[in-house]
Amino acid sequence: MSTNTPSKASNVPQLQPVINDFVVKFANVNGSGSASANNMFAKAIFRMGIPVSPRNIFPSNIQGSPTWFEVRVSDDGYLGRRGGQVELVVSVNPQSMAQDVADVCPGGYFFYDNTYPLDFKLIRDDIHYIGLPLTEITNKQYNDPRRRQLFKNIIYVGSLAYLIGIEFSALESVVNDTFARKEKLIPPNIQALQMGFDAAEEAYKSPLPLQLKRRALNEGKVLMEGNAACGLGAVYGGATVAAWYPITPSTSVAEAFEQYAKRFRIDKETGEQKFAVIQAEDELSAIGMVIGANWNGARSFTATSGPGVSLMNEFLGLAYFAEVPAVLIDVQRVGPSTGMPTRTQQSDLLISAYASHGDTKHILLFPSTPKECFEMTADAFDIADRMQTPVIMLTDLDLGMNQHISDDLEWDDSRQYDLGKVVSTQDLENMERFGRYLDVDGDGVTFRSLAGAHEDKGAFFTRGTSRTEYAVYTESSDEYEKNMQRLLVKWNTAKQYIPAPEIDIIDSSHDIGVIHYGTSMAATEEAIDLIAKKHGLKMNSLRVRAFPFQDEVHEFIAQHKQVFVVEQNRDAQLKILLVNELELDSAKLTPILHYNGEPISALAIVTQLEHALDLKQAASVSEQAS
Amino acid sequence: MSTNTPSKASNVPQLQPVINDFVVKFANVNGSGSASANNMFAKAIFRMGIPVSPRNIFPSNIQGSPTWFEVRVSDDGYLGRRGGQVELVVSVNPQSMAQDVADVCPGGYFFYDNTYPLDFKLIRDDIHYIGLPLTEITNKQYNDPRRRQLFKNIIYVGSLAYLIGIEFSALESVVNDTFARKEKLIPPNIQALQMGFDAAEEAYKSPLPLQLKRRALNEGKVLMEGNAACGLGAVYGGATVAAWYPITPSTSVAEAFEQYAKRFRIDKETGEQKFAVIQAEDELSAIGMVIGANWNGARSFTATSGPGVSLMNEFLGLAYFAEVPAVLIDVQRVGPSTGMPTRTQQSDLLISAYASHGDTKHILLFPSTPKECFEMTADAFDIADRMQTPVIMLTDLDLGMNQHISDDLEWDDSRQYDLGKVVSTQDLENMERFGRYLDVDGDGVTFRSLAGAHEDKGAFFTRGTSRTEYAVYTESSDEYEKNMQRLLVKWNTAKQYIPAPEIDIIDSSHDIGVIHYGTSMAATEEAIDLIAKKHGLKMNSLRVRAFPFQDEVHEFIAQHKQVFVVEQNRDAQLKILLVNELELDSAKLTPILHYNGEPISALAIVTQLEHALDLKQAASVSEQAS
Amino acid sequence: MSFLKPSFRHPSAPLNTLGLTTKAYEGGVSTLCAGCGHDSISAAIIQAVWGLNIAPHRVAKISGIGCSSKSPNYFLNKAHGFNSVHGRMPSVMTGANVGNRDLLYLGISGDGDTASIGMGQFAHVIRRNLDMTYIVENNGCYGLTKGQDSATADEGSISKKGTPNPYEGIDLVALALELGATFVARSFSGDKDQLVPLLKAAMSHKGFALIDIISPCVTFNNHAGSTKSYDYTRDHVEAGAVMDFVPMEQEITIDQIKGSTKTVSLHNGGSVRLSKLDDGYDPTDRRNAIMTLHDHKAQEKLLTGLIFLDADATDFHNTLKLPKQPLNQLNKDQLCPGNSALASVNKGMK
Amino acid sequence: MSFLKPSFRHPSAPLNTLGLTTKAYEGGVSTLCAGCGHDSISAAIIQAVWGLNIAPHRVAKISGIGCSSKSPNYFLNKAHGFNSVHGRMPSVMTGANVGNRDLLYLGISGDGDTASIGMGQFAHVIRRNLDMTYIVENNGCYGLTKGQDSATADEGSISKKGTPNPYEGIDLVALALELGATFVARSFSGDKDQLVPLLKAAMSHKGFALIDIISPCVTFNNHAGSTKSYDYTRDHVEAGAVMDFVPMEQEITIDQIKGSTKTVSLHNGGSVRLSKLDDGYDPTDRRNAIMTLHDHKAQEKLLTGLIFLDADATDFHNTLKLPKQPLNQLNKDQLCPGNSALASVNKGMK
Ligand SMILES: Cc1ncc(C[n+]2csc(CCOP(=O)(O)OP(=O)(O)O)c2C)c(N)n1
Ligand SMILES: Cc1ncc(C[n+]2csc(CCOP(=O)(O)OP(=O)(O)O)c2C)c(N)n1
Ligand code: SF4
Ligand code: SF4
Ligand SMILES: [Mg+2]
Ligand SMILES: [Mg+2]
Repeated sequence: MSTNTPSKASNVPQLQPVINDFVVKFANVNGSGSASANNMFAKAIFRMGIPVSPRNIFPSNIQGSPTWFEVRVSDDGYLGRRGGQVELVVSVNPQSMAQDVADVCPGGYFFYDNTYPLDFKLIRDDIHYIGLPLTEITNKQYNDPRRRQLFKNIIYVGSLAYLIGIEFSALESVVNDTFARKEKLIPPNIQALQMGFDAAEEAYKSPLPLQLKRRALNEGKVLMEGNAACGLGAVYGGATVAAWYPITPSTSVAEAFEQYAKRFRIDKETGEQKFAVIQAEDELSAIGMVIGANWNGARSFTATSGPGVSLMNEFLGLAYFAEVPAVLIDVQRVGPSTGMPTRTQQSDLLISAYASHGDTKHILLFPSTPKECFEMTADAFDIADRMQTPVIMLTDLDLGMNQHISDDLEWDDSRQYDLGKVVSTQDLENMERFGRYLDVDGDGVTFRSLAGAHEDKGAFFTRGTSRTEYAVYTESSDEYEKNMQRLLVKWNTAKQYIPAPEIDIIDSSHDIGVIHYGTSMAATEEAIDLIAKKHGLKMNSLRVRAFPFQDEVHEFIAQHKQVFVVEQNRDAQLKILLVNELELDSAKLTPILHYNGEPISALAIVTQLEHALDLKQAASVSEQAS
Repeated sequence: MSTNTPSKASNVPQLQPVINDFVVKFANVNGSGSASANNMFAKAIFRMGIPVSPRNIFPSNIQGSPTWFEVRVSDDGYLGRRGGQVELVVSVNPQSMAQDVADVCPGGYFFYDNTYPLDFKLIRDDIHYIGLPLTEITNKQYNDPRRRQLFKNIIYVGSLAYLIGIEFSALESVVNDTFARKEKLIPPNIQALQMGFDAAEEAYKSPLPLQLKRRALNEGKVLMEGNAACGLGAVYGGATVAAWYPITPSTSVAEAFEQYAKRFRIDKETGEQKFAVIQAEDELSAIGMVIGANWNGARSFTATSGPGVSLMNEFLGLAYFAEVPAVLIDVQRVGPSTGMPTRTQQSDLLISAYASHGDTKHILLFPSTPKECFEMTADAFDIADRMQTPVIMLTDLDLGMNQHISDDLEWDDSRQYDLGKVVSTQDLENMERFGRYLDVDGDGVTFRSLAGAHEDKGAFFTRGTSRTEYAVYTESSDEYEKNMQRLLVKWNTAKQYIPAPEIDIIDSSHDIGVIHYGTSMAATEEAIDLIAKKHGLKMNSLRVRAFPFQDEVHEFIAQHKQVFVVEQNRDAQLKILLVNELELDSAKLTPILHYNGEPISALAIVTQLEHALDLKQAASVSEQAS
Repeated sequence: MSFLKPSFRHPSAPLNTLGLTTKAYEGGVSTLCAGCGHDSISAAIIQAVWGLNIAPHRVAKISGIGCSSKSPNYFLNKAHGFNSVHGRMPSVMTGANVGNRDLLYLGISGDGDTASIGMGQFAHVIRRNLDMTYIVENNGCYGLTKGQDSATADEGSISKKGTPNPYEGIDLVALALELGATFVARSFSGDKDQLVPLLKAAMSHKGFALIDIISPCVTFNNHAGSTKSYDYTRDHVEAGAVMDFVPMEQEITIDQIKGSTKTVSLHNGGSVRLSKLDDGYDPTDRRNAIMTLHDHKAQEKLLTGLIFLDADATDFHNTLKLPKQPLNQLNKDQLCPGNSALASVNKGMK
Repeated sequence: MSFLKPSFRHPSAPLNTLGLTTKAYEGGVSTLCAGCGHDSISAAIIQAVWGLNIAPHRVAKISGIGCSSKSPNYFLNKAHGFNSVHGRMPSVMTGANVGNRDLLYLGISGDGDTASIGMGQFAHVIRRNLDMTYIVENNGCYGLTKGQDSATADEGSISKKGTPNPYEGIDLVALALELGATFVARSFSGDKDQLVPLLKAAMSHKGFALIDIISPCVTFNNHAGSTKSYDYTRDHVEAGAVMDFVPMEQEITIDQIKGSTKTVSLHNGGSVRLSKLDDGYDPTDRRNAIMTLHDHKAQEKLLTGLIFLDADATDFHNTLKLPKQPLNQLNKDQLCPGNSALASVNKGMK
């Protein structure tokens, strides 16, 4: 193994042989075509039936900057980030080599292009170096510089197939599917894979102790990006108008909606499109269009990220008060506008929950998986129509733009769209007087009429407030107050229409509870397992799936002596919502926070829990895992 | 008294004679010139040395809709709204008569124009009617319809002078000052006053039991609108660039700044203006200009109301992260954008405190009086420069657009502007390397350099995040996190630069505390007095003057068994901030809320306190007061 | 005006083909100032919609914020309306319009609402050629916030405060022409004879129709020195191409009739008959329209009437290839691909 | 480009009057794609500022968000810069500029940043005639968000996805002319010979100067079928008035020199010498500029060069009557009226 490596130390530690439980990190240059090769790598592992979770960590530019692709495999099905150093780094970017070398765990492997010698500063004596002359191979094989660059990526995947045991047939099947429509690209790709495989086999007599073995753990599962699932969910949920403005990391939601709508919603004969996708001039316009369409009874949504939500505040307030449905998907990213737009965070909870000046509260949904992205997006339209208010789905870059293993998507064909309380022409005909803001049944939700419904009745001038229950203009303080109180009744009503929390009780003594949401789920669940394994401490957990919080959330917190709230922001934003809305003692909830822009890892959570619970600190989860 | 009234009942209750302690409410049509007559009324009372607080309740249109002017006089110096029915209604608007009749307390007076007979539906048998033929008088006296309308207002003021004892000389002095520059308007105004006086004297042999008596309680005081005080504060605070977009109720802040600046900042010789007032194309642009000017070291501010704050969210987030000073004055109004723009509320706390997506917190200031508007506006520039972050002053329509009695404004001429940590050319020259975001002294605030300061050093590219302490581009997660933590340190530092709370301890047992802020002050103080008088229950109070909250606030809450938080919004927004930021038990704080768009009254607070404290409910404070 | 309108109608009041008098097209009692130009525009809208024989409930009225934006309350009570947020009428309009193509869409805005905070949305709704009538009730000031200069105030026009406006006014007509608007007109609230047929034509145009209507603010911008007062406008107006709206549908081509008259069929019904100006002004030529506008401006004249018309451009519904059936009427079976389709989607992600 | 630039300079590299080589005007290493038009513009800016003998730290660079808006990082490292928010550069610029009139202000924006989200601020900064140079790095697409069509994309231009753009593109030059901009130019990132003098002239103009620069996005909009590719642009460019920037100050009037040449003095220094087009094109005539632009467009030609110039309009500093001394340098004594003045204020409110 060490023949070809620059490692001088003879006693480099050796990793224990391990199957389907390690992390591989690719260090690439963006815009160099590495993404498709890396995806091929992950997909092949998926097809081997092994739980795998790939994550892209990419810069905010288009070409030439460092980008990483971290792939975790885990027979135990842990799909969050593990944290800590990794077992294998595949280094294809000279810019970031120092950092990439440092990323390898003791005994781990640094795979690199040894066409040129490695800088001596990059030599550690506790890791293994695997050099292959990638540049030399591609220069020999290809003339065109672009092909050299592209196939270099495929070649290293081929080498990995040999080194860590990816089934070649799995790679082949991925190549076949990827290029199903450009068939002539298949043979050269297979050939490049083979070249990589052969080169590695020739250079290194035996594969690494990190090995992949076929499993059958991915039956009934797909590998999918959350954004695509959202787009598809909007198609299934009956959205007809998507209005959006490009912004990373939400752009692919609108794009997916358009693609799926083109696939499923174009009339074959007439070419008519039963949907409209409008690239608006900005986010203010996008949400305005959404409100306009929903006002007219056409289901409509927008997708954006934090800066867009900030800009949409005024309109969201209007929709809250005027009681117009709207669906907004916020794929969260880091902090400010000129910040780190390609990094992930869960930091838009406050701005979303209380968007707009004045007293407002908005329904939030927190999906954790692509399947939930699909389902909750579809549900969001029912909830928005039923409650006549904006519904904001908070996903994030990690969920939206990375591929995640998820259960197969399903749809109940008997399901009907819940359009909520809309009066028909006949209803109006039968009515003596229509009261747009009149609460006839005490749930705080009033009937609405749509434009054009009736020649004489039902028309009204939509405004924020300043109107009676019959939508007649008034500036009466009493009417204003009554209306505001009704909105609180409606807020309560919403609880029965939104997704319930997911509760996992494994400790009947109810000492410690952990609350989490969204993309913190996988890492939190793993952390809970690890704490149980390491310290024998069992913790119950609750995954919040929506805001306002239902009684179950309140009960869970009440039941436990101490409750941790895991989230990916600095200011403990979910905790703030919990304390406010459930009127809790702030001290009851201990924040576990992670907000550096990388997806949260199990290690980060374990470390903080151990500290907070005063448990003997583990040396490193990574050690234990490998 | 009843000779001329339509009242049929002979046993109309009689009010006890009362001096300087009652409420007069004028019901007018807006655009009819009543405002200046009503102001004349209030100002004359002010000049009689009597504590007076006038409040306009006006509609969101320009002409022809109902508008009210409520004037409270109180020897005890209670300057908030009292609440309940009023002793005297002056009815000059047929549209709102039914409501206005209902507004009179039993035994009270309804003053109206009896040129035409009163609708019998408006006759109550428990109040007194005072009719004067205002229309007849004006029709006889004036030919021009506009003059008829305008002088009708002056005439009823004259009548009131007789009925409730306004010193005629006080009225004359107000007229003289009002028309100092249009002298020929003085005699006809005096004449109209006299006509009203005479007509009332003739019709009613004796004045009402509600009487005004000269006092000397307004020494060292002015009668002033909060918005004017803000504008003046900005001139004193050294603001040079005001960028704004018209919006009720904040428009007069920018207008006052411009007027005062024109008075004090134009170079007599050159005509050069040492200030810039820019009417921007919208609020996004206004705040952008403010940030641009402050980035360049020119003190700059904007004034707006809720809708504007909503629109400014993205920019406020940028300023927070990029650490650019900015001053924003939010004159709060009710709820949504098409809502009740001419009504008051304190409902922009949440949107202001956490403005922008991402993890952000903003410094807030809460003035309660015009004097504080003046001082805090001036202070805001020091704080913003010192902390390099936006400072948002939250005033409201009640404070901003109504005249309030306030202590004389003062300025310490030895005071210097605190420009905060700005490196000079010489500093840069002496420095090896300038670190824009390097915390050299641990307070979280870093030195900034201004454009053009040095030919070689100090220049940097301002961005939200993605940079090292030396402002070099990086997407490092560690750098990001470190920066975010420093911002928290800075947040803490801010506490020592912002106004301290005002604490009033009258109960050493510390059972009950009341927290209030802004325009809830006067009514809260009165309510505390009333509860003490009626129930013998003493309560301590704390007036919050800024966010983040200082230790004193925490201590005050900790010291008390139960704490009420009085505010003018539905969702208990200050309470939310208190619970979150001080990590309290939500149950410790009981909200006392008022949010119907009218300024909060002592009665509203007393009623809720009595209910919450389970005190025997008083029949009505108004009864007691009158 | 806050006076009640008499509810009595003469029994012989004329009926349109739907059997309705104009009464069926009225709105609530106006709360605008007596004499406000906006009220005249409301009256003209009532006339136009009535005259087009469109049932009032088939109209949607959408506005931003301002005195002008309140005015939809004062016409077509039987139509749904939306008083949205300041400057954003075009986006709400676009969503509503795409969501249900079967209504007649009237967008009501002010010069503040459009030319300052709403400038971006104005430009982009034009670019999409949305099938709507965009009415700017242009008084050169912010009425509702008490009379500040707006961006359409002319340079040198004296404000209520007495100061001359230092900035060149934005000419929304010129801008719309430059941005590719397909129907561009200007009128004056005081000229009902011109305004009503223009409104009818605009409403019959399939695509974006702008009518910039000078509509004096009697309270804040009707004094001497203002270039948006009744007097000034009357003195400086110059009608461009004389235009008739011809209600019946005619062929969709452009015919030259008798040399000086031209008829343009409008795709939503009716047609426009133009009597050209002596100097050969032809409102179907964009370049020419822009030039004529500039020439009038240079002479301090306000060109009114139909300034440009392109009846054949693709409107937004067609650009989007929308079905004839409005999107808001499509049901689950038409929209939801169902579980079987999901199976194929799942398969693609294995 | 992520390659390090050689730090070695030839010792005889030319010096400007400040004794600086262009090296003193450089920025950080570009992270834009190799071949991106924006990098050429950065190079031209370096040349221009150096050539004008302006010390780099006397410049302020302000931008919005986009690849273009990142580019200020890649020139004039010694100047302060501000990468603000998307579409709002003009407002930040306005505040900065009013706050300190003593710097040279370069606003860098993209077509997305300006023509969509930034349309309103673009229009209004023009209206104010702010003394700045506004550079649009126009590639017809949203580079940083991966290539969506922008509002300047021409109708029919094929996107990276392969679909033709259905909307007419917004011509920022035409719009700026209509909005009253006082210096309007267009150029091409690939034509340094034209661009550098244009930049110098723009920076020397006292007032608002727009340069709309076609700057191809090699990654998303440089393919066949795109009308913003290098090839297409090269094939369709047509230079308008030939222009020289003449550095020394000359008299402030417009002189006709030898019939076909005209010199316009710029108030911030230097002057522009124009060789007029054969057909009498005169970039000091706004109406003519608009027409010429329309005519070129009709022929699918891209008119470049200095398109319009009005050197004498009042700039924003003068409109505001600002003092010569920058506002940010006024001290307390100049700004604060002091306690005695307050006494009189108090008196007025008794
Ligand atoms: C976001 C926002 N900013 C400011 C306002 C305040 N505002 C209300 S109406 C108006 C101007 C209206 O002017 P215009 O559109 O010309 O209408 P007009 O009243 O003149 O008819 C403004 C600035 C607002 N409602 N919302
Ligand atoms: C409010 C907001 N919306 C959207 C974005 C995402 N965004 C970043 S750059 C960009 C477009 C840039 O296009 P352009 O200005 O043409 O610059 P280019 O990259 O083409 O040079 C967008 C939409 C953002 N940063 N902020
Ligand atoms: S203020 Fe002006 S625009 Fe508003 S209603 Fe009155 S006259 Fe009309
Ligand atoms: S994506 Fe396009 S605009 Fe952006 S750097 Fe690359 S080539 Fe330039
Ligand atoms: Mg207006
Ligand atoms: Mg671009």
